[in-house]
Amino acid sequence: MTHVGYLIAGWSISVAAVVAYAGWVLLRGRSLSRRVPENRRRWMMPDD
Amino acid sequence: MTLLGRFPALAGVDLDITPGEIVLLKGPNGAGKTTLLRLCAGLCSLSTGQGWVLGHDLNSERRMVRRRVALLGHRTGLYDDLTVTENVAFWARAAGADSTDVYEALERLSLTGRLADTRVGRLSAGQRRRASIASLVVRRPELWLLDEPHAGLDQQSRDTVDTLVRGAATAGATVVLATHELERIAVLEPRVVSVVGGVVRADDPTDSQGPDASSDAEDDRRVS
Amino acid sequence: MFRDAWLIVGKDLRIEMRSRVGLNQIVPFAVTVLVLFAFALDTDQEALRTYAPGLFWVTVLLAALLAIGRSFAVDLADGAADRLLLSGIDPIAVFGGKAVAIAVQLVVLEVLLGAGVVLLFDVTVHRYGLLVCAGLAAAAGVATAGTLYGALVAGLGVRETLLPVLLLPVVAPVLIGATRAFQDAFGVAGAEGWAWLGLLAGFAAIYGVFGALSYGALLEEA
Amino acid sequence: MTTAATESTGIGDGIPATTSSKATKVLGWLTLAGFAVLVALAFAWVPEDTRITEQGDVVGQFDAVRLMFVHVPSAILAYTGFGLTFLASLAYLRWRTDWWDMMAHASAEIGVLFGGLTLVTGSIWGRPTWQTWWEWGDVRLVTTLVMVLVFIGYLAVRRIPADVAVKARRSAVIALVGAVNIVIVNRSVDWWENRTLHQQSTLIARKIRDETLFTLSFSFAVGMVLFAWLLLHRFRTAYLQSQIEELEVNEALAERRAEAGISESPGGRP
Repeated sequence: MTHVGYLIAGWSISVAAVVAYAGWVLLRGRSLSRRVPENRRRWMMPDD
Repeated sequence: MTLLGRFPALAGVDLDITPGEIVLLKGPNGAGKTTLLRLCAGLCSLSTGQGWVLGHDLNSERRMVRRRVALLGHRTGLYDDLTVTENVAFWARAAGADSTDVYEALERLSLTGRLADTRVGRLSAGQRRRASIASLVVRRPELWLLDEPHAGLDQQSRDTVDTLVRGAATAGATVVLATHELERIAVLEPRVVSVVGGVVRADDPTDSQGPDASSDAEDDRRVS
Repeated sequence: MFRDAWLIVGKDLRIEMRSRVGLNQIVPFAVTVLVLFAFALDTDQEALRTYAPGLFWVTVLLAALLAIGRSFAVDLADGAADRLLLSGIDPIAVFGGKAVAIAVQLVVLEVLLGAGVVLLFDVTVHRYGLLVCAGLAAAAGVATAGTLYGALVAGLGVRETLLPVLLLPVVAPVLIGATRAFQDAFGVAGAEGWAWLGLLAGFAAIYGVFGALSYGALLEEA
Repeated sequence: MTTAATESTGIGDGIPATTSSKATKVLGWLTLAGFAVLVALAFAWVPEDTRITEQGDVVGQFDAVRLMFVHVPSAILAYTGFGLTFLASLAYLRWRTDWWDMMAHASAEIGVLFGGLTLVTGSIWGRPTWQTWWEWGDVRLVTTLVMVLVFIGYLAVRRIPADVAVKARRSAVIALVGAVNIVIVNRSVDWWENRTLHQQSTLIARKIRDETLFTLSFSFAVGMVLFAWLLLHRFRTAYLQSQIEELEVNEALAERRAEAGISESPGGRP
């Protein structure tokens, strides 16, 4: 296989960036969720 | 309700003002007097509730309100690098007034002679305030909104402000002012309205609306 | 409406003439940038001549940021911006007036800087007509886009840093077009100068229309 | 991290404090599974990109072609994000609802993320293929760079503490101007260098192997699912933020009323 270094760099940077961003959004969503009463979080209502 | 950022500056307003009235807003600093005046000028928006100024809806016709009122705030609204005459002439022409109005206004606020050709940046606080008032007089407003018009002024300029208020009222304009100089204004027999904690209530028991008419979510502000 | 626009033009230009901020600060800044470019390119007269058009326009853009910021700072300094809202002047007239005033200042700056480039970088002008037209069109483009973005960031508190971030990517086409047109006018590269002039004029027209249409919505608030 | 709460199904044991829902969980697992398949396809199934010229030389991208499966979907997601921001901003200016404002914000952020990744992966691909990290003569590259810069500025405006409505309106105008600007930049850069290194529409113009084509399409699909998952979570975060701001306003309002000496209940008087 040629260009192994480039392949590893390209794929891992992409995965790392998306995972980091997703993690940041999820964690922020979690900490914000705790401060908002349940009835204002519509998507978590059981019958949604 | 009117929000300043996330801070509710006004939390309940229930006020009716009839044309030609002089209304004195009384209350501690930070109570919402400035916001109420800016609201009446069409410079703030209502977050909830309704209001009318000079027959225009504050939610949808603020542009109509703006051109018919004069707001004297803490800032002069003048350009430091222009002379008094240039400043007054600029605002006069912006309002469609002509040069005779400019000289008349300068005369009324005793801004004649050398003073008229001085750059605003070189004037004293009192002179700047007078120049600011002159640039409002030329607009012939139907509603005057004066925020602390006496603050930081010398004796002569204070007298000028009183004369202006009296003159405006005699000419049929409505005047709403917030000031700490209660005894100066008392001779004009204004209607006193108290502003506390963002809630505005008329102290005068002869007010047309009873206290029940006010509700939390509604601003009801009429100047017809 | 035209009367109101001219009123704003006259007011802004008179303030600039009185305060001399442009002459005492912005022009010296721009000339300093030109001198720094010469230092950066290591006294290579040939390189300076080749790159003079690009260096000239980068300098103009940097100076334009200051002029645009200044134009809005003057209104915000002592509450005149609120007065403009209360005056009932049509927002389109305010936009047009401010843009024309900024464009006039930019043209003056271009003339002074152009003289600087001819003297310092040793360029010779081959096509005067193209030079003048491109200079005017680019000034109009930067002024219209700048007035729109100046109003967008006015009163947001951090406008000094925000304006460059927003405006510079947007005026990149002006830099490309004006540089190409000047390369042709200076005879340093065989670009199709008049075609680039079309791009500059189109840019100014698009931002002129866009600014005029959206200015009302931007000023509506407080 | 409190992982226990999110792993549960969310029904019956109270409402967990997350931005997840049934829909996002499905999308999330789909993304992970799709990504695993994509890796397998990209590295095990797709053959290296080679051609033999008339002179008998072997040319092509070789294994660097496998970078396409992150680069191309990134570019598509970036443009999807910015396109959505443009539409949401238009919709905001038309209807003035917070929903569209939050949608514009969420999609712009995701657009910038993938726009940045497009530039980085493009650079990494360009080095072995074009022998350069950056090629100014390529229109798409330069356009994408300017577009990402414009939307970084957009996000900077969104981060300024200011009145919600003021910020929403100004951001919307910036997004509209930014989108129009993309077209102008694209045209001017095209004329600027009347040549382009980029493969003109790779999918049609040149012969492309079936395996590569299929994997590229598959990577678009995975990318779109990932986009939807990110957008839902990001949008809900923005929504929570606005809810918290509203709660704070209500609190401050109650305080303000207490200051004035009236009770909290509507119509009530001391």
